[in-house]
Amino acid sequence: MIIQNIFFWVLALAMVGAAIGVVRSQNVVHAALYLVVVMAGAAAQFILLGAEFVAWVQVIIYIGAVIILFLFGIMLTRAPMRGETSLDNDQRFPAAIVSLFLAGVLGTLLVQAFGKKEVVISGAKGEQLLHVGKAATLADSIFTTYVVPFEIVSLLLLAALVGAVVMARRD
Amino acid sequence: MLEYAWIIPAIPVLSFVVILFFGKKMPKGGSEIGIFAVGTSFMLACITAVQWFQRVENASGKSGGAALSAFGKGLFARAGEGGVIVQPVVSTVRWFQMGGVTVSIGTRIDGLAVMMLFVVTLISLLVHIYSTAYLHDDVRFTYYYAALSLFTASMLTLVVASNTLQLLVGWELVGLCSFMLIGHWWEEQANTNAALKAFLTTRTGDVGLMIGVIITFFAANQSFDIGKVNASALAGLNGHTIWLVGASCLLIGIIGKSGQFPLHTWLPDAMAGPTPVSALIHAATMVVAGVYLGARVYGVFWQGFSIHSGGLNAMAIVGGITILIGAALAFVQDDIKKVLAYSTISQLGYMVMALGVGSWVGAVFHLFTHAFFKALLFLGAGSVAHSGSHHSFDMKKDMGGLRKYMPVTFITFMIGSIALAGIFPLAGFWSKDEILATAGQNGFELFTVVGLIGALMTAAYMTRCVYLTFFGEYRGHHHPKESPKAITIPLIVLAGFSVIAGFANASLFDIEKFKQYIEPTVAFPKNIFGVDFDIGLAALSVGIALTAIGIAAAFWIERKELKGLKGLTERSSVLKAGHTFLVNKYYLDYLYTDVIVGGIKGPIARASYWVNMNIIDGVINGVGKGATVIGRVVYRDIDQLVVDGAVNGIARETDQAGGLLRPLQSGRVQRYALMLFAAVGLIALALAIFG
Amino acid sequence: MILNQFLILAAILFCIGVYGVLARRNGVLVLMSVELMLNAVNINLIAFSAYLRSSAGDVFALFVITIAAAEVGVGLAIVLLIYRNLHSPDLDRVEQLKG
Amino acid sequence: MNWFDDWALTLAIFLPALGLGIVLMLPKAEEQLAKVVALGTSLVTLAVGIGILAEFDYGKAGRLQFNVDEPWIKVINAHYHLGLDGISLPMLILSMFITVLCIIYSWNHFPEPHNVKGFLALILLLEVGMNGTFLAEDLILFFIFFEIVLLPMFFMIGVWGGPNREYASIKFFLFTLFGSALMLLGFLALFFLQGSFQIPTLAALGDGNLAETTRLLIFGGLFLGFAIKVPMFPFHTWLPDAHTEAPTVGSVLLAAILLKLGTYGFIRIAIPILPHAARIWAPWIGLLAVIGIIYGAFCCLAQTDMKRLIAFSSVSHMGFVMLGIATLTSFGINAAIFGMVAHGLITGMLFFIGGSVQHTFGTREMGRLGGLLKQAPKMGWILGFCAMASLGLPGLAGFWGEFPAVLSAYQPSHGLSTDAFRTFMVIAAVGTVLAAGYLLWMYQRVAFGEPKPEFANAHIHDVTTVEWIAWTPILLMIVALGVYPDIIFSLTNDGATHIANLVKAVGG
Repeated sequence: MIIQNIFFWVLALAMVGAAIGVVRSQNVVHAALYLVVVMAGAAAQFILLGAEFVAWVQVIIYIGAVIILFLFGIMLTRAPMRGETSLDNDQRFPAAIVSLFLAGVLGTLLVQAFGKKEVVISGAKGEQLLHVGKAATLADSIFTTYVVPFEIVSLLLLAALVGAVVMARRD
Repeated sequence: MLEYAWIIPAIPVLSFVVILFFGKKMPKGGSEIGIFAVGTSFMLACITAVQWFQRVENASGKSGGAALSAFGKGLFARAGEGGVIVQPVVSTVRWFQMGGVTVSIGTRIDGLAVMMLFVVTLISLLVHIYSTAYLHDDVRFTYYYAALSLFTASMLTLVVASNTLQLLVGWELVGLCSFMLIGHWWEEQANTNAALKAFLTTRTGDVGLMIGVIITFFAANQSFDIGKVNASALAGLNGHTIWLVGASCLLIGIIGKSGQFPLHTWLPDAMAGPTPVSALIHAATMVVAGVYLGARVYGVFWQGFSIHSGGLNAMAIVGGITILIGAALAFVQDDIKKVLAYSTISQLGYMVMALGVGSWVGAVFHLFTHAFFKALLFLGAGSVAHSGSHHSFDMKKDMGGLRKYMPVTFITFMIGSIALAGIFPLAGFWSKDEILATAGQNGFELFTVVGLIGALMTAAYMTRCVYLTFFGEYRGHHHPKESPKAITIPLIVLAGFSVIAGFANASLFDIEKFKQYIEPTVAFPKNIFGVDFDIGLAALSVGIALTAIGIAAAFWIERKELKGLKGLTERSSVLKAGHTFLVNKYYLDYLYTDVIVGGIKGPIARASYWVNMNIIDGVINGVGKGATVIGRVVYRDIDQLVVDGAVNGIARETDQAGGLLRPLQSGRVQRYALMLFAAVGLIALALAIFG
Repeated sequence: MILNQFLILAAILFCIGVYGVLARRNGVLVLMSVELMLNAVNINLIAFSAYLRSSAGDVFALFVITIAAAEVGVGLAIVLLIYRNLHSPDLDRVEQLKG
Repeated sequence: MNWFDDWALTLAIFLPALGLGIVLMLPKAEEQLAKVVALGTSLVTLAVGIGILAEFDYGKAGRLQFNVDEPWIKVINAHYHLGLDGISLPMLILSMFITVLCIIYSWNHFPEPHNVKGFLALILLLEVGMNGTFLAEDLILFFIFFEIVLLPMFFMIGVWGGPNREYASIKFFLFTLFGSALMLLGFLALFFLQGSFQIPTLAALGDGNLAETTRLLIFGGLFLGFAIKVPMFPFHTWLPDAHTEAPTVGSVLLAAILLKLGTYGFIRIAIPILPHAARIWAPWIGLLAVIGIIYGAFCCLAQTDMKRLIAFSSVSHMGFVMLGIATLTSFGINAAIFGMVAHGLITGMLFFIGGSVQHTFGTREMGRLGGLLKQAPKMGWILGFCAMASLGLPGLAGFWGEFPAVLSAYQPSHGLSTDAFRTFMVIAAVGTVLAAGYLLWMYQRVAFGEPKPEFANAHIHDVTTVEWIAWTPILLMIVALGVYPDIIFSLTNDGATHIANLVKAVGG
């Protein structure tokens, strides 16, 4: 338990730091790299929570695909690499206030709502108690209960693909 | 034919459609269709009338009273002469069903209906023929005939109606036709104003009719049927008050349609239409629809106004006032049609008064005779305008001395005038006398006096009118000649009727055909007044009329000799004031046009529009604007508090935006998103606190 | 481990994402911030899934990842379009709707 | 024909959607094809409607027929429940009928910015929403269709509208959206308290088991949603703006069908489901209705714009419909449905003419018009005919909406204040005079007199062939309904009596 907690806090700190990096960095490519850190951290958190399959999907899709996409985007839009012009707009201050306020509200509510409820993942002897994150369990769920949404998501992806092509095409 | 009377109005309906769509292609522009259709209707109406007379004869012949009396017991049947009950012939089909009430459409043929069928179709036929000449060159000849057909159809529908709802339908449709025909020459503003005025004024009265029909519907335990309404009214079903209210409302309808005081002002203006239309609609048929309504549902008035108890009642008072004011106004008109129009108002006053004093037969009889001589007078005036004065109706400027040029018109016009003045033995004498006698013998002495004064005035203004038109020197600038045959023949026919019509009910000679054939025997007041011929009264009224003619003739013809009287109105300030008052039609028109209509159209309408735009809409817009203002203020203050000194962007942006009005709608997605998230946070907080 | 530590981490990440969405001018960076928010949501989903012992959360996390990929694709296409039309990826130039 | 019984209503709703799909897939340049497809779809839909007319069991007009009831969203127990009775039948046919005529009228009258494809697609989408609303027997389904209607109309005004279109369309949208939000709240409250979204179930349940305040509040929510749509005074201010700015076809559909969604909602949902509350609300609804009658009429008198005048006249006429509904009697509800159909035909027709006048003269300012009868006599006659029908001339359709409504106010449902309603009756009757006033006044200025100098030498088109095709059916219907009102009354009577009895049963 303690080890897991330690892992958690280390990862959490890294993620928060990297996240702040994403939104504060004055270099676009750096921001993208910070994002990699956050995503990898999130994947690690998933493993902590016993969801291995999702964790690997996270790594493959986010770190593997999405980040590449972002890099392409940065390249294609010739985003300024160094602080030639500010990457931020003029509402930084109100934005900070709003997000802090939101964080406060959310935090308070969460503490009120869930207090000290435990997440039990492994038993006293370290044996795995949780099976919900296993690939087999997930596959069962996806292809039985959630098969219709699954198909719809596939359609959505197709639509997004076509849409992105149509929009980005020069004509 | 009695069961198939629906054919009579159906034929003109058909002819209306045919003329409207094919009339222009016909060699005579559709007039032949109209004449043929109305002619057929007239024939059928005659057949219906004869069959009805036979029915009455059969009833009295067979019965000896006993059997049929028993049959009619409990139906509020009145035993006629010899106790004969003649049921009206009612044939109906289902029209619609709603809320547990089945409303039928159909015909109710009885004496009153056949009399009206005869009058309407006859006069309509004559007017159709007359118009072929009178409107020969008119631009909208075909549409004119279509409208005439529609009018005839509507009036006949009204006449044969078996229930009050159907009556209301016909009633409104004749109003429409009146509108169409008054506004026939719609290029001129004055004509269209007159048309609008006629429609709106009668429609004001129609509110009364509509409510009256509704009240009688409920008072008769949810029935529109005329027989049931009358029977329920006479039985006093659901209490007396409801019938009083119902009768008052119906009276308002009559006032509007039949040009009674104080809604009479549209009728003279309606003379803007072609003259044959004035004859047909505004003298002989449509305007008597009000009187017809009164006669049709007489039970309601009898019960509502407690006519049997004598004294005063609203109906008689309205009629009485109308007689006097109509006649008085007729004196000061220079336009021959206006004289006749005011005379019509006055004569309609007689009819309404007759109903009010319990002289049902008198009212209906006067309606009958008046239709002939007033149509005659109007058509005569039209003939004068057509051939004598070149489409002018101004007696003082363009007429005078026409008797030499237009002998047929002159003679027939004279007959009409004498009949109107009520000189023995022409039609007007008999009917007017019937009314006066009934009033005198049944506790309405006041109205006898009013009637006599009215007779005096009638005789006088008609003398003036005839004198100005036909005597003296010709004052126009054209070449007067006699009118063509299509015009004179209807005049001659009508003159014939004006002479003989009175003998239909000449009580002096014990001819009481109206009492025998026309007066209903079912659902009719049992104790309606009988009347004896009052020879003294008759002599008095004729005497008065003759005196009036004499004085008036002296006044107008012998003006030169009576210098003392000449210019009297100019010299005496009191008389002058009176004259001005009359010329201005009691200023009622000003009240209506300027104060009421102007008020509604102008200030009130504008005010409510203003209220709409500024207050109601303003509140809505105000809420929106207020919200924006609040949002703006809040935003600006918070913005400045937060941003002041920290970020100078806002100020720059505000400047860019060109004012303080627009920071909220920056058009920038992120600005919106900022507000969105702030709002989400606030709502979440609110939910957390209050939830 | 208590549930809340995951949830609060997610909340913090989410709010940082919000800040980024609000304060970043560059379209690509805004999209990245959106990804941050989506990741936070995923953490929530997985945490609840473990807490409630139901695989629904995991399944939805997968859907979210898929949709996030689609969203980035379309979003970048839009940014590209903006860049092509306005010669800059900056979102505050997109203000045609200004009132 | 069992197959037809099961599928007729679904076809009636979704055939236009199919046509919409096809139209959208056509290339933009193929305007002619898009027109043909749209017209074909609407005609086929109308054919389904005629099939329904033929299959309808007139002996049981008071009951729901052609029922379709499938579970839809299980979690909230919402059903795909369609049904048709004598009350919805005339409205459904009217909606199909007017859509066809609108497409015909549009044939060469497409307003700027042309875009035939988009315009036709919106008309078809509107038809989906309208037909669906009249057939839905489930509150959620009803709500969805009710809202679907909003969108195409918003775009129609916002894109094809007049100079002030943005303001008008947003006002229209926000107003109605506000109303429907409260209406949805009412629906949800009903669901949570009564456990169903099914209209027949809820109607059978009544509101006897609800607390007084609760049912009044729920009715209030529904009232706002429907009253804004009707629109009743004082929620009417969106209407003149929307009508003035909307393209002709938009105005016609708005006046002919969309306004009826509100009144239909009262008859179908608010009153049968909440009879107790309806009794309490009725006098106030009646009051607002008569204020609307008089107020709308006064506003008409102040107008100089022909279309705006017709728009305000709608406020006045819908006042009669609402007065009929407020009496909660069989007479009143019958009159209301008749009034809805009649107003749909007549005002729709008036808007058609208004559009054509604008098309030919380029203005709707009555001060600049005049002598229409001289330059375009046929159009002048049709305008006169419609004005007469609109002012409630007996023998034409308008009368049967007006007169029975006034009649019903004499004797409202047992227990309602007779004095109040009789006062309303008199005021409403006075409203008929004002109606005659403003309509004839408009007619005088537009049609009578000589043409104004600026148009004296203009070449003015009289009614075109396309217009004849689109208008003749409406004109014939106006006459047919006016002469033989039983066409509608025989359909509506059973249903209306049933509703009136529901209310009477709970009355004290």
